[in-house]
Amino acid sequence: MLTYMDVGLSFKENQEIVRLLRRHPNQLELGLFGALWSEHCSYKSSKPLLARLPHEGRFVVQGPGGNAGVVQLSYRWDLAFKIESHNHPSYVEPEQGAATGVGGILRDIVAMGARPIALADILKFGTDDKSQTLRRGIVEGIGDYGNAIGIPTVTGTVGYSEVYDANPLVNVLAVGLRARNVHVGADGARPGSVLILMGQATGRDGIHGASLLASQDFGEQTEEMRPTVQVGDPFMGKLLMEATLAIVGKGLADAVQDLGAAGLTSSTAELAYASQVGLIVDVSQVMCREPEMSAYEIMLSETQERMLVSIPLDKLKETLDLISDYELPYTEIGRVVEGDFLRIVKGDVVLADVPTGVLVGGCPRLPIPSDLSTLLGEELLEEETSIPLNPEWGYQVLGHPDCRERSAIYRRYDSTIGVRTVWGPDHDVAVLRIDDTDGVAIAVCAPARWAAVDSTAGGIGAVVNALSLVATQGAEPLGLTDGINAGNPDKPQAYRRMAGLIEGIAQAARVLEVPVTGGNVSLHNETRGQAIWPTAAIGVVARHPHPLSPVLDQVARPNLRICLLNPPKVSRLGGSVLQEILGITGSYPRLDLAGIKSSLHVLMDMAQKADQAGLAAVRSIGLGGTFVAIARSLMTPSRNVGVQLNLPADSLVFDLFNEMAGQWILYIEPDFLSKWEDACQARGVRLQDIGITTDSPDIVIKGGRTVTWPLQELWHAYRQGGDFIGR
Amino acid sequence: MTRTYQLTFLVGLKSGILDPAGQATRNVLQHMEYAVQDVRIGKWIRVAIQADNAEHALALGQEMGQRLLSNPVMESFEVTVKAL
Amino acid sequence: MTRTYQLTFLVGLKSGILDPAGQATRNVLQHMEYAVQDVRIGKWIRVAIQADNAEHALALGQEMGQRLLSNPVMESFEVTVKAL
Amino acid sequence: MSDHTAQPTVGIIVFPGSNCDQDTVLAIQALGARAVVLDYRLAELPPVDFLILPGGFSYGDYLRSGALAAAAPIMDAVEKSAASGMPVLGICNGFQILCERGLLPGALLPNPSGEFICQWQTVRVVNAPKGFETMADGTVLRLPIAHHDGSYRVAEGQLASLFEHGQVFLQYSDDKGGAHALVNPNGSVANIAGVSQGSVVGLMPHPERAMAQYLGSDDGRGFLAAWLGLRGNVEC
Ligand SMILES: Nc1ncnc2c1ncn2[C@@H]1O[C@H](COP(=O)(O)OP(=O)(O)O)[C@@H](O)[C@H]1O
Ligand SMILES: [Mg+2]
Repeated sequence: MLTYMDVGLSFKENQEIVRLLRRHPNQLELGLFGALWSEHCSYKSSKPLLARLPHEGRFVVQGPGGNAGVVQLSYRWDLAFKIESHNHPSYVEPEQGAATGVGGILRDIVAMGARPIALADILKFGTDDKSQTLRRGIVEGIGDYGNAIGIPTVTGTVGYSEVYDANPLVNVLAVGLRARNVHVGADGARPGSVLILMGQATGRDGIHGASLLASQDFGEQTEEMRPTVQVGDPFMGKLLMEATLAIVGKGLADAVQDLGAAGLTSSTAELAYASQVGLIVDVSQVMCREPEMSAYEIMLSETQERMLVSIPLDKLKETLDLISDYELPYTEIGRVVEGDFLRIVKGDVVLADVPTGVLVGGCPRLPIPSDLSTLLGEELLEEETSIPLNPEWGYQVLGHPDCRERSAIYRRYDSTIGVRTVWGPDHDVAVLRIDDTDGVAIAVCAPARWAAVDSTAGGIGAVVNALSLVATQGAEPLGLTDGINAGNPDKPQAYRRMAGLIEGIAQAARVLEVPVTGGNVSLHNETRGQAIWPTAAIGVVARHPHPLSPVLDQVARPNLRICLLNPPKVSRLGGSVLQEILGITGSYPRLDLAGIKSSLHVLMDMAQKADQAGLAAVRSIGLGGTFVAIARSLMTPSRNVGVQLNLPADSLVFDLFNEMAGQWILYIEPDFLSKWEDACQARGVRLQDIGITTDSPDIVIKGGRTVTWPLQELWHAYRQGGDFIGR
Repeated sequence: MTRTYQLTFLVGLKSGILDPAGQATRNVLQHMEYAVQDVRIGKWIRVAIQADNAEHALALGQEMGQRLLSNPVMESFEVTVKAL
Repeated sequence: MTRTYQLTFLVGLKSGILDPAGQATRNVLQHMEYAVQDVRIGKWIRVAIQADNAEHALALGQEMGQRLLSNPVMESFEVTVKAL
Repeated sequence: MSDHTAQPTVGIIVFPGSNCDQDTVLAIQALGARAVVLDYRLAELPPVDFLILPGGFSYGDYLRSGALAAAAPIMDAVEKSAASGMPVLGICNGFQILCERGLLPGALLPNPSGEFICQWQTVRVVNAPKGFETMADGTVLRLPIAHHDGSYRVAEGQLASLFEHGQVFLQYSDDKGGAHALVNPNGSVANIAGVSQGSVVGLMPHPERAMAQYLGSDDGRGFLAAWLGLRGNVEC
């Protein structure tokens, strides 16, 4: 006999199930509840917190709740996009875990009827030996899937800290394109329709916590009967993607739902719940890869590359012909009826029958502690007030694992397939051409160190950082997606940090008026009591006004003015790479969102018509601060232009290495300086003229004494790490 | 004194784990009208190694198989030894 | 009447052709301090097929090996048969 | 060329798992030619003037890249057309398929790093094959590569004969056309990036992705225009 504990439910939750059902669930039903009331499927800890995120906006077509958010790009196109995590599977089996993460988010996009056009990967690795192996496998896996299915990986971010040793993070963003007149999701299934399950035959893959049941069903436990690793098959994924998009394109399906976590259980239950219909699913009709799979295994299997479509009877033949044409395996596994239940049968025998309102909607949510707002108060750690500059820090910061050049990773991803990539992973922001006039800017970030002490400050910083990146292109942000990664929410500290992170994201998104249209929460990233830093992966999609000519991020000419747009009134080093190098732990500053909002307006206006604003190049300031932003803007192939900066000696270290997001380095044609001054003044935004580009290949600072960093040395640090220089 | 042995590893996916390459190859063989029911694909690795004797070589083989040559999460392996 | 046979193919690069995967594996094994001299890597393919008898199965195997399962420019293969 | 000399028709073969087919269709259309997508199950070809086997991961690259597609029904027809002199171009996976089918010499093995490589690459025209008459030997092209199995190898003793017979089409080179080990991305023998045999041509780089300066290069436009005999479009 299975008990509620075997499927991961608490005593209280079990009581609630009995109360709502007005009976005890049978074994299979208990399994269904175990899956759908898990943290992963029900968001029981985070949903009340996520409610704080703004969802509304002018361009929102579909907010949270579907397989992915959808925003309007143009009068012809919508964009579907979302971040998904695959952290734990990637730790267990890096290659397949990461590969199936990519496959999973792509199916979410496809299930919205959108054709994926871009991927971005957000990775956090530990620093021990095992982490090196994990990194190799994870990068390999992401490439294996994305390259083979033929979706370009156009941007991403990588960070390192020992807090990720046993919990690496693998979050993947996918973006898809959908014609404006297409509308499909999980919520349109109508009584009378037939449920088709297509794609891979179902095996015993990734049946979480199901080993007990499996062994019960089989009497004896053998190696083969234990849950097995999910293997990604991008080839089947490609066929499935094309078939699904063809079905949607021809208007054959009334509902589409991919199979992800908890497999058929969550896809059928969620489809029924969203469409407000009943479903009868016959497990004997599900194609199985192995003999004698139990109903429980069939319902809980996480075999990849499967899709559920609901097809009205009069469209059935055309649909089946189409699926066959792709040589995709499929079966009819059930039908849609009036009602509000999920009924699982095997031929004539009813195995489970539960109201979807209870199964999907009934999971008790963890209430937000009433004193949460006081708990989220600013956690300030003391900072040094004056530090003399050590020039070595320039190399160390630029060569820090979080700032270093990434081509060894992104070279392994196809970034040019699809012929949309105007700017790929060698830039901070990806620029994609949609057609001759429409374009998209995509940026991701996950500045984890910023949230290490004060997670609210980190959440704010992450959103500001993402929006600052697309603002360099004068691109109008359409929506945000967030991946929340945190520790065990049952522990007060981990919960508070997660809550703070979400609160920070919510605050920034509200003030800056960009909606969050979807995302993901991954909790329990904790091993032996060591939790990761609460880590927000933020993705933004923005409408690019002139995708064929991005605003440059590198300078190749001397005699340009260099200005800081919106430098902070008081620079603080909290949470910076430099602090880590110096062995200091500080809290990231809470940013002035109102000031940032005005600056974003100024930059957006000017960058939309960069020629008329004399804007030769621009970079958003983030990890590594102004120093890294400037150094990277000089890393042209010829590296023959340098800069000379005049900065006050007493605040030099703060000015160069603070990482306060929402400031930019601008390279302006001298004649246009006054135009910028006027634009900034009109909005009360600070513009600080700090120097000029030169034809000498180095960074020179005149502030008190003169400090010089030759570009060639900086390049080595950037390529090979900060400890390389002179050693 | 040591001598050279040849270890042959057969590494394959554990049963129950999806083998997409085998599946695709099976489909093509069927299209070519071979009466094929099932195809599984794995790799062999042949290692020439110095060891004291055959047992010693085999013990090293077991160790290498676990530590490097197979992925214990998904694969199993067999190793055989032959004197060269 | 036909029955099921299992064909096992061992496919490998022809000798003389550089095997970078084998070399890389050898280097890692040497770093791990195994007294390894040489490593070659190839694949095995196991096919379940219907045939009249073992000779027939083997003949089919030879054919499949040449037509699909190996690349004659770079690879050679052996096939063995076993009744299932 | 069939009836209408002005607008050639290019057949683009789609195998299960091909993923550069649409990019190739767009490139061909951008050059003013007609693109028809051909299903791998066809036994006969419709009337076309040119054939392209596009890039991608046909059959997931399982077993060996290109091997499973080389056994597809349409390949009999491709073989026949090639024998009668129809221009056939294999790009990346298409190149692998043509080698596997024996329509081109050699084979493409996994990159020695064991890793996929995506980057911009310069290649030099060594010996412009039949059909590429407008493309001068020595021309340097900037094209992207994106492959896992691009290490070109030939059977023992075959290399000299390839050069002798003018079958070496492209070599990975520096931007001045120098072909040396430093600019060999994948361990291909003699830096070979493309070969020809009769009217059949294969290359690893992707000309269809280099159709405009804003994508990084428009050398692919010149390349494809040359192959289609559209002189007006050639600027390389
Ligand atoms: N951090 C988050 N921010 C915003 N929306 C979220 C977040 N996490 C989950 N959601 C939304 O909640 C809904 C349910 O998510 P989920 O069931 O996990 O989808 P999936 O299983 O496809 O990941 C989705 O629409 C998702 O976008
Ligand atoms: Mg989903």
